[in-house]
Amino acid sequence: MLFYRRNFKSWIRIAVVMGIAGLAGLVVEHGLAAQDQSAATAAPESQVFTPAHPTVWSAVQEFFNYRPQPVQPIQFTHKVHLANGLQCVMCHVGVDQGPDARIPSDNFCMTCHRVIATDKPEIKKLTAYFNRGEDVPWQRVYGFLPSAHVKFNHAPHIRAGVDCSKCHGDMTKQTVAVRAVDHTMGFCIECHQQRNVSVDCVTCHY
Amino acid sequence: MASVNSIYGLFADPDAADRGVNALRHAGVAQDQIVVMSSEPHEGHAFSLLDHKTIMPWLAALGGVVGGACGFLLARYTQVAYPEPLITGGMPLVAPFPSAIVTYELTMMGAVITTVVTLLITARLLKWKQPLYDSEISYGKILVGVLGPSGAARTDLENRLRSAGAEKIKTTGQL
Amino acid sequence: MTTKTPEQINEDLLRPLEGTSPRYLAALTFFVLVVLAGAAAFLHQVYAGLGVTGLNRPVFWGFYITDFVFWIGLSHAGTLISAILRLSNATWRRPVTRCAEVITVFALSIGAMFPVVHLGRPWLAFWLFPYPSERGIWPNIRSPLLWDFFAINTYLLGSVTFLVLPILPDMALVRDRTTGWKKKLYHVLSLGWTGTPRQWSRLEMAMRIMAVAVIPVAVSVHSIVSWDFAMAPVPGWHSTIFAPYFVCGAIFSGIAALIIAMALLRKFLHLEDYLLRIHFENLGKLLLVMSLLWFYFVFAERLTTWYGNGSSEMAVFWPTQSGSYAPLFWAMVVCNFVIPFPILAIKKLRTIAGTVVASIGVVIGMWLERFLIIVPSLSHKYLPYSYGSYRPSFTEIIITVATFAGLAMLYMLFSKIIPIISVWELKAGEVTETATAPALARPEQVRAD
Amino acid sequence: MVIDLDRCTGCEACVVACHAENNIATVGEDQAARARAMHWIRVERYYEGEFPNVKTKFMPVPCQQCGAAPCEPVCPTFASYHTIEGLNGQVYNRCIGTRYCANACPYNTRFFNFYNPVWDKPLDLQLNPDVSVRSEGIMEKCTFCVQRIKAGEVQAAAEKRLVKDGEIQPACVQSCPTQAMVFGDLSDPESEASRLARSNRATRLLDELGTFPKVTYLQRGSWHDNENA
Repeated sequence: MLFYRRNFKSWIRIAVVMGIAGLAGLVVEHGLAAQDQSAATAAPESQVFTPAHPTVWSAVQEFFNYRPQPVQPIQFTHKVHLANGLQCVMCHVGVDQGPDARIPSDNFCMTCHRVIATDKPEIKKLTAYFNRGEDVPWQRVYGFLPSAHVKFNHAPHIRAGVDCSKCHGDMTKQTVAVRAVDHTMGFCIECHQQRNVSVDCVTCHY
Repeated sequence: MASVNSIYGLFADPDAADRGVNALRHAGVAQDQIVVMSSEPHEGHAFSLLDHKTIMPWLAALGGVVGGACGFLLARYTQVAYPEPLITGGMPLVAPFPSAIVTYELTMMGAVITTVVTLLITARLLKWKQPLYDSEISYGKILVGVLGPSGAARTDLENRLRSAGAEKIKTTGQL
Repeated sequence: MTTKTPEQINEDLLRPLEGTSPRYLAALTFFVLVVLAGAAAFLHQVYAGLGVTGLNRPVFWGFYITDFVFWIGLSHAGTLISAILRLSNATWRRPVTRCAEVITVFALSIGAMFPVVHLGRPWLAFWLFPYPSERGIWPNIRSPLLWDFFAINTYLLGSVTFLVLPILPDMALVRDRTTGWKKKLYHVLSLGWTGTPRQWSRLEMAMRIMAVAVIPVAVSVHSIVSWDFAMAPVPGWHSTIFAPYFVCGAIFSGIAALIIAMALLRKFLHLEDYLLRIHFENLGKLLLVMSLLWFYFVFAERLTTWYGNGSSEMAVFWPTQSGSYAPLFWAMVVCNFVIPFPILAIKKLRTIAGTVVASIGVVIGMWLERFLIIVPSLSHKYLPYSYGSYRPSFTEIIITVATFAGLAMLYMLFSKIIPIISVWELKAGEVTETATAPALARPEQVRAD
Repeated sequence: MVIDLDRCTGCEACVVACHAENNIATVGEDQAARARAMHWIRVERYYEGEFPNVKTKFMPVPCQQCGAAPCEPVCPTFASYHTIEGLNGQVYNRCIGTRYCANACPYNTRFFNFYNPVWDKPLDLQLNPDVSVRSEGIMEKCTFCVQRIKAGEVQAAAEKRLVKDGEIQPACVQSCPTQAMVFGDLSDPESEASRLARSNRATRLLDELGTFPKVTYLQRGSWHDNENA
């Protein structure tokens, strides 16, 4: 009754409504599936380590050598510390011993800053980190990209008497460290040649 | 087009075109004023030999020598450019056979490039605004004409072209 | 042919440029879609990694390098054959040369793509260019891949000019016969060609130089492709016969491709009055010679390997003769010799249809030949502990298929833009009478009047 | 390097040590079944004789670090080259993945990253920071633990002395329980490795190809032995 007595126009109307409903259903289902999928892919992604780029965009950025300057959690002033007579190696204690120059823990900072300049807002941030028992999440400034496959060792450079500013710029003028010197391969090779050090590829790339 | 004065005849027959060129010569028109155009090379006809001489093969050979020299220098330089010798497979730094191959390929590339450049320059190509042209050439006609004739010689030239067998006589510019 | 007037020739040969049929559009769409599928497959490969191919250790080269050698080989159809015919002044060449040269340019471009397609990190392919950088490291001239780079670029440049130079007069022809935006386009494309005797003689001279230059380049290109293999100490590769063997195979597959292309053009562009049986017959004879030569090379190569009986060589030899690769090997012999030889040797069978059948066999056979040179050798390298095998993946197959569609697509587009048979050369060939006109009066003689 | 085949028991400790030291990815079952497994050193197993009198022979095969290596000149970008010290260097960042070197290598000791390697967390924490992690499309191979060689040289330079024989050991040599492997400087005639390489039990793998491999295998019953007897 309801079905076979309808005329052509109303059949079309039914078809249109059902079509729209179907499409809407598809959209909703697709959204749900996408959510499912993102949940499914996001979870294992956090559980594996891979040198692959997280996104195509990041790969493109790296290809064109685009690296934004990092934003540090605390506006640490190298300028002030150096002006107050500190030396690089006082904090970066590993620099003449191994590959990594090392950044001191907030524990080390607090040896002075329990008493010095405690009212400054940046020091308050530091104290907050310290009180929570957390390390300050410093962002990497230099460092070679993983795709450069460079293994840099600080110690031999310090032993050879290379000035820190050669690679890091004049720290007496910087607050947080910025990428003041472009660490291209040409930069490394030039200095190695001047100092008559090996420029064999596997000296750095392995 | 209209800015250039010219008189030209359109010929259907290449032999008649030959006669037309001769007629213009006899009228005292200088060599570089005579213009011939055709949609085929018409090899074997006398007018096809106009401006025949060229040093293109010698230029191509020279280009080849220059290309080869560049090739060898490139092969040599790129192998010794890095401050420390990049030895591979126990080969000498400037390995003879590979350098010879690169030298050879760049010799050929030099010759090809020189030939093309010579062609473009000496055949006066890449000039899209030609002073004189008639699209009837593409329908099989041969154009024989005079660039920049004096107004006084107009009827004489027209008659000479017509008697040589021109099917049509056209003029451009103010005559 | 002699009954055609120049005007009829113009009409016939310029007709394909004037309009498109629905059938043409449908075919073009189909080929474009296949090419897009290939492009998508390549992007997928770049995104996911080369693991989507069937390559493995020790078979690090598979379909892509097979395609590379095959397409570079196919490119010897045009420029080489056309140059030889030009230099030997074979009059029957006139309708054949351009459609042959087009195959060269397109097949070479497609072939040159494959070394990039097969790279693990194709976005760094620009390191093959010798350009100065602050690293101070240049490409390694000692690598056969660099020889490839130089040879293919030289050959590509040479064959593009070889194709383009004789097109200029035809561009002028089209320019004069069209109107509107097309006239402007062809006006630019003709580079201002007017057809003065000066231009004609320079063009003639340039073509002669190019023909002389391009033949040794073509030979060197395929020799160098063969040296990609012969330089490596891999059993079955490290052979002195490879360079001539590859050049012969390249010309062989090139002629076959040319015959197929000509047959298709003849049918679809209605060029029955221009591409005659004699063209197919003459090319068929060339194909026959190359088939015999190919068989001779294969025999010589197999004989020396078998007689030498080196253990590592025989480990490659037997799988191809009677082992897992034997079906492919014998299919290759059938396609390259058993089918084409009788067809081409018996005059009655050397028809248009006959040569096309033989050519299809040769194209398939030569593809198999390239595959059989690469894969069995790599899968049986010296230490039996690392023997392997190879099975192509869907990605590799789709990219291979897409390149064939790519050639068809480029060819179809080209034939819509440029007359596929050289109009002026054909017309020039029509003129058979020798000049009887009086020689030009010398300028000094005129002055004496 | 010298490898005494008579001492090798085929325990594959060297393979495991190499994986751990050099951040070599395990590709998983599927990929391994497709012959894409990566082992910079592998223990080849050969059987002699008819059942039941079967003898098993083991042969650890790392990169042979050939003196005239076929893999080096074929690389178009100098990713594969000869170092000043005589190693076959493989510069990962320079590799564009033509895989030509792997084809040219008669020993099949070069490995290609068909996919990006993956480590389940927290296994990535055991990655060696002194060795870079290779990504997709890069060829890799045994380096004779060049990171250890470099570290040894840096240490010796800091102490203002020369590197002592036996001071530097690659992971495979260090881990070999039967001490079948000896690593040393072949250009120093006094080193233990040089001494063993001159032994009349010495053979080299596929010596007839003229690659001048720097790995020497010691074994009894070689034709050298018969000649001298």
